[in-house]
Amino acid sequence: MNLLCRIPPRRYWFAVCLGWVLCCCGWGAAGAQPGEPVPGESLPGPPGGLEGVDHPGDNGTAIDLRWSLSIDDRAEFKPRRVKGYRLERRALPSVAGGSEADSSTDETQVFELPYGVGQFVDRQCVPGRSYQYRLWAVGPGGESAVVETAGPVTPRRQWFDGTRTGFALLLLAICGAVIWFTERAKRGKSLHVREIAALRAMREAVGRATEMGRPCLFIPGIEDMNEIATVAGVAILSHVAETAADYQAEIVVPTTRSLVMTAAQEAVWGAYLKADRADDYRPDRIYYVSDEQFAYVAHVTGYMVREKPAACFYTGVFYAESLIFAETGNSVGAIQIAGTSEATQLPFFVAGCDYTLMGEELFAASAYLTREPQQLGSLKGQDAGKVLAVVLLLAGCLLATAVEVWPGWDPPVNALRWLTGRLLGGG
Amino acid sequence: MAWLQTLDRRWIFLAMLLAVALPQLLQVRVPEKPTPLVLNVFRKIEELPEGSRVLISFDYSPSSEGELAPMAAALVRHCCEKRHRMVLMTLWPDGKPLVERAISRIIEGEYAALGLQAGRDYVNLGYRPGKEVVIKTIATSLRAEFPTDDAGTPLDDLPLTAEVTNLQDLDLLISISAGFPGLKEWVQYASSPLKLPLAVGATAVQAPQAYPYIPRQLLGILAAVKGAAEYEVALGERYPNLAIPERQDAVRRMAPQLWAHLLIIALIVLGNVAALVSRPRGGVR
Amino acid sequence: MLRNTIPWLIAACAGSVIIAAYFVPSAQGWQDTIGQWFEVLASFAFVLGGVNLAMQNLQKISAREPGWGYAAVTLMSFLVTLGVGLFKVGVPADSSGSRWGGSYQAEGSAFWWLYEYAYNPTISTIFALLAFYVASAAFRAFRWKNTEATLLLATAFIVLLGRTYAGAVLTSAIPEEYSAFTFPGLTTLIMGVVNTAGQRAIMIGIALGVAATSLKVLLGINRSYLGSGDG
Amino acid sequence: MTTATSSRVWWPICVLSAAFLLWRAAVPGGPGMARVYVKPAPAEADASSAGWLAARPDESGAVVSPARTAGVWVAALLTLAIFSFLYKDNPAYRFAEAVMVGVSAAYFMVAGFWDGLVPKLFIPLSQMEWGTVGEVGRSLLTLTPLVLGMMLLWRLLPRGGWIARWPLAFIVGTYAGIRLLSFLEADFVSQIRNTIVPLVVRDTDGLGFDLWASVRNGLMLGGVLSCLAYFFFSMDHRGWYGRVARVGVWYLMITFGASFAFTVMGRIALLASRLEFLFDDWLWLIDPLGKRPPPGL
Repeated sequence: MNLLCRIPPRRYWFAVCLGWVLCCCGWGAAGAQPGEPVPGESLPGPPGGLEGVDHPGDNGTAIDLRWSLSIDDRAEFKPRRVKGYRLERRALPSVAGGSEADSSTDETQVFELPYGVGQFVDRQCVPGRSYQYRLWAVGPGGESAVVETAGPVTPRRQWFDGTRTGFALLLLAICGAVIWFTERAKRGKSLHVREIAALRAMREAVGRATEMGRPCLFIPGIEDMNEIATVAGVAILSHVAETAADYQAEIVVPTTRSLVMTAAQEAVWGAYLKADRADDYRPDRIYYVSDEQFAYVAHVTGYMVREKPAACFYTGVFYAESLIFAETGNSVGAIQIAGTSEATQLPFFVAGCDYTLMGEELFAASAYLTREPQQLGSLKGQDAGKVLAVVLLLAGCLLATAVEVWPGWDPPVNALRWLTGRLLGGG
Repeated sequence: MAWLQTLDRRWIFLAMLLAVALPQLLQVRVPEKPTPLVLNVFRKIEELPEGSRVLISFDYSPSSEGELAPMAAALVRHCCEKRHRMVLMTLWPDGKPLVERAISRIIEGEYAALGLQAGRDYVNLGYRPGKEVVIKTIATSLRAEFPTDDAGTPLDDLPLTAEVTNLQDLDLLISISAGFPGLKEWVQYASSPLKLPLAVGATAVQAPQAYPYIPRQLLGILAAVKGAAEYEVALGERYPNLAIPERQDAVRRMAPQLWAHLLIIALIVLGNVAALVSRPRGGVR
Repeated sequence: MLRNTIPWLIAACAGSVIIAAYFVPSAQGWQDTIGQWFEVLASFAFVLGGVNLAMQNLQKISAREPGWGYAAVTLMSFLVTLGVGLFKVGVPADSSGSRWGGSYQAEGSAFWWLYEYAYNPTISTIFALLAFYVASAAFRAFRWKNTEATLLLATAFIVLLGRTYAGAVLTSAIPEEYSAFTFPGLTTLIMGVVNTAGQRAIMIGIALGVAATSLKVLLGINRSYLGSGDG
Repeated sequence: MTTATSSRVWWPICVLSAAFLLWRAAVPGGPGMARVYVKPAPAEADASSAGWLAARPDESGAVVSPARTAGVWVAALLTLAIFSFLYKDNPAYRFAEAVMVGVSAAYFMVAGFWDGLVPKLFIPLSQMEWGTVGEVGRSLLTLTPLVLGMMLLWRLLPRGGWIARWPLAFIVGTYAGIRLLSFLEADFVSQIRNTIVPLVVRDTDGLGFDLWASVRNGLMLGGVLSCLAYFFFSMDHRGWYGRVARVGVWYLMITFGASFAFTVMGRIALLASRLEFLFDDWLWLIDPLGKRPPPGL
């Protein structure tokens, strides 16, 4: 269809009609119908060197094709002498024992490609089947001679996606670091981590609520359990609930997803059990409001103004409601502690709340709160990831600088290409 | 100055109401000039050959309509002017009526004279639940998520989509995004792995998050009403028929913006004056 | 065992399989299948949530708790919306003469009316309240206290001005070659350099946090969502 | 303000507003505000579209739609009820809040049913076949979400609610895998790749060095590194390390200030569009989009 796009508007209708006629005639069978030559125009030169190879690291459904452009396919020629290319694919009869899929595919198929393009990935192949390709240029003067692939091309199924090797290495390094530090911590190696003020304040906030005889409000974000920030928020909830159970403070958790409600009920129940106060647990304090963000916000702000909670905790994923919560909570005089993985909402929490866990700190919080060695081990793993990031950044920037300063010198160019293209380029 | 310290915030609310309402009632207009990030998007659409396939995803809900509808309208108008063929969809469940409204108001309303036809010049794919998974799926197979368009016609029966296998067959992706799933997911699962040109319209909140993706994964951003207003001005310069107030919704909306911004700046200054004069110990936080 | 260990094993196996599948070309579609399942499960979750909402409000009404009248309003609007939506009340008939073929939110239907005139205006109005809260937060929080607060204040000030025509007018006397020092120029610099650097560091940090938390889920260190109480 | 003075101020305001609304809406020959006009859908339109379409008042065949006019009133009054929360919590707001929660929860249930369960579960279930091994496998896959969903709904029964932990664990586990990959790939790897920039940049002519671009790149790299230093958990923020982390905090504060200010614009736009609804569609005080013929015609 790209070809039609380039036809001047007044010929558009004609082109559409022609397209329909071609479709109806089943224009695939014998290749495309020859274009109507415009008098006085010469035929475009043919494209050159059509090569087809199996697309690497895939499920065997794609073939990479490459060719050199027709000599008439140049931007200087106005009007264009080449309007596009047509690529014809012919599926060869499969060797004995072909699967059912073979017979269902079209024998030949034609792809319309725009001018100035020298490569194409045919993603509609059947694994293990052989294909023959033919290519020619199309211009106002007609169609060029045809070039063919040297032999049949067969797409193969691979078991490992080679383009993702670099990413696999990084994944192994980061996950390996987390697991290694966790294991080391299990064996009793003591680990030091810095202070985070917001986490110290959590206990105090619950204490204050108890003294004032007012509830603690916990908002586990507004996203579902498929967000890891919500999982981290629920982990924090279980600690806050334990403290609350300990102090016999009331904790209220309105949720915007019923899966989160389920998880929060489980977490709070577990916390009350652990604090040995199972009798005080009230499941109706952890309830579903509505999946709609702002209906939920309307309910929560209304609740805040009426019940005046003494401590508000916001952890998880937040969007626009962050500021509504923070301002309303502030107006009722609550201590507010927030943590979110949404970079866009951090400013509002920083401006509106007493303490804010910024980004990564949210995910570190449950480790700090439990002080369990395994959890602290995972923090060390996160730090190892940051060291890796710093090393990659410094190495990359130094290489990029070297490339810029000594443009003709090959080693840094190759190293940079490996770093950004292979190690950081996958996926 | 003591009154500033104890100022009831409802006075601030009242001032804000007036700052926004008065310019609207008096219908004030302020001038505007397109900035490079907006021009990048404008030029891309302008330079695409006529009839290119452009995907526009309305990834927002009515709650952000005030901010995003003008830029959606401007982009759709530009595509109509250039006779680009539009594939419209949404990743938000309540975005479906917004797509339908854009079609009935702009494609079939303002541009009724062009006789643009559903299925040939534009396709409404509607909404599919699945959030970012939808993007990932259509990156490899459009039909796996959208076997039919919103009206239930198989994609193979529509001239526009008959030859579209996946996102790679499109010439430009546009996401008008108010959050998740939105621009970040389009970058993560479409423009970044497939190396496809992606332009985004974003709410003001989303926009700062988009800057890190420029220029490799994003070609430009229309940020909030200001971005839309700049786009409308750019459109108006190129197509004088669009330089009329009815087609410059965002430009009109910039007047309340200006006054409200000035109010907030004044409030910041006042807040600091109050703090300096009375020299409180501790502070607010 | 059934309540705690098996759920963890389910989580661990499912997660590990998904990670491994990412590197096997023929299994790369599994993530999409999971996504589809999640959609279905989320639809079931709406039912769970809806029933929970109805139960809470019924309880409030029957116990005559303070504000039970509002609970009745919630329950009524919930049941009415659910009824007209599920039964497609007022949906124009399609070519076969039945309303079941039409979209549940077709223009003119009762559900469409509720969406257009009750759902949509209320949620956008709640959203619009933010304009007021932004103003009061600006007044309250942007104070000249220490270096950090001052940087926050100064940046907000510059960007606010830079995002309007006022900023362009105020610094229009600055010659073209120093355009980086106009308000719009400074805004672009802040957004393009400092904001980008900050955002990137936050994103890298969050990615590591997500990775570590995910691993804790898969390794069974974090089982709080299953109620085992151990963080 | 005491309740007595408050009601003394508010009653006259309410009465005056009501009189104003009555004049604008109901008095014959008045502006006739808030009316919504519709016209029959053209005959050639396909039958699946609505029977009535929105129309301009001066179009031929346009009639007032009572349902849509009532809708505009409902929407306007709900809008005002919510704005009233800014003054203080009051019955009107509580009513609007109750309506919102009820309608929206049901909206999501209905959307989940027609857009989620029907196409993604019921239709595949109705197409299940059990002939060959492949078909049995596919059918089992189709049944899986049904089983998971049923386990989740088990929670509504009085006993055995813990079974809902299984589907919950399945979702948390699979998404732990999915997010681990996607965040590391899209945020960790690609943000590092995007930050790899030369610290010395050549001029476009390739002869000298572009000082400004070099400084920008240096500031950017320095910012990312110092912010990462701030997030580092293993070291206390003391000595030289504390100073680096402090620079990181400065970067973060500037980032937050910029994000905050950027956001202001969007928030005001939202307010403006709500007020526009009140002024334009309801009160008919302004008509920026030319939806109605000018008054007096």
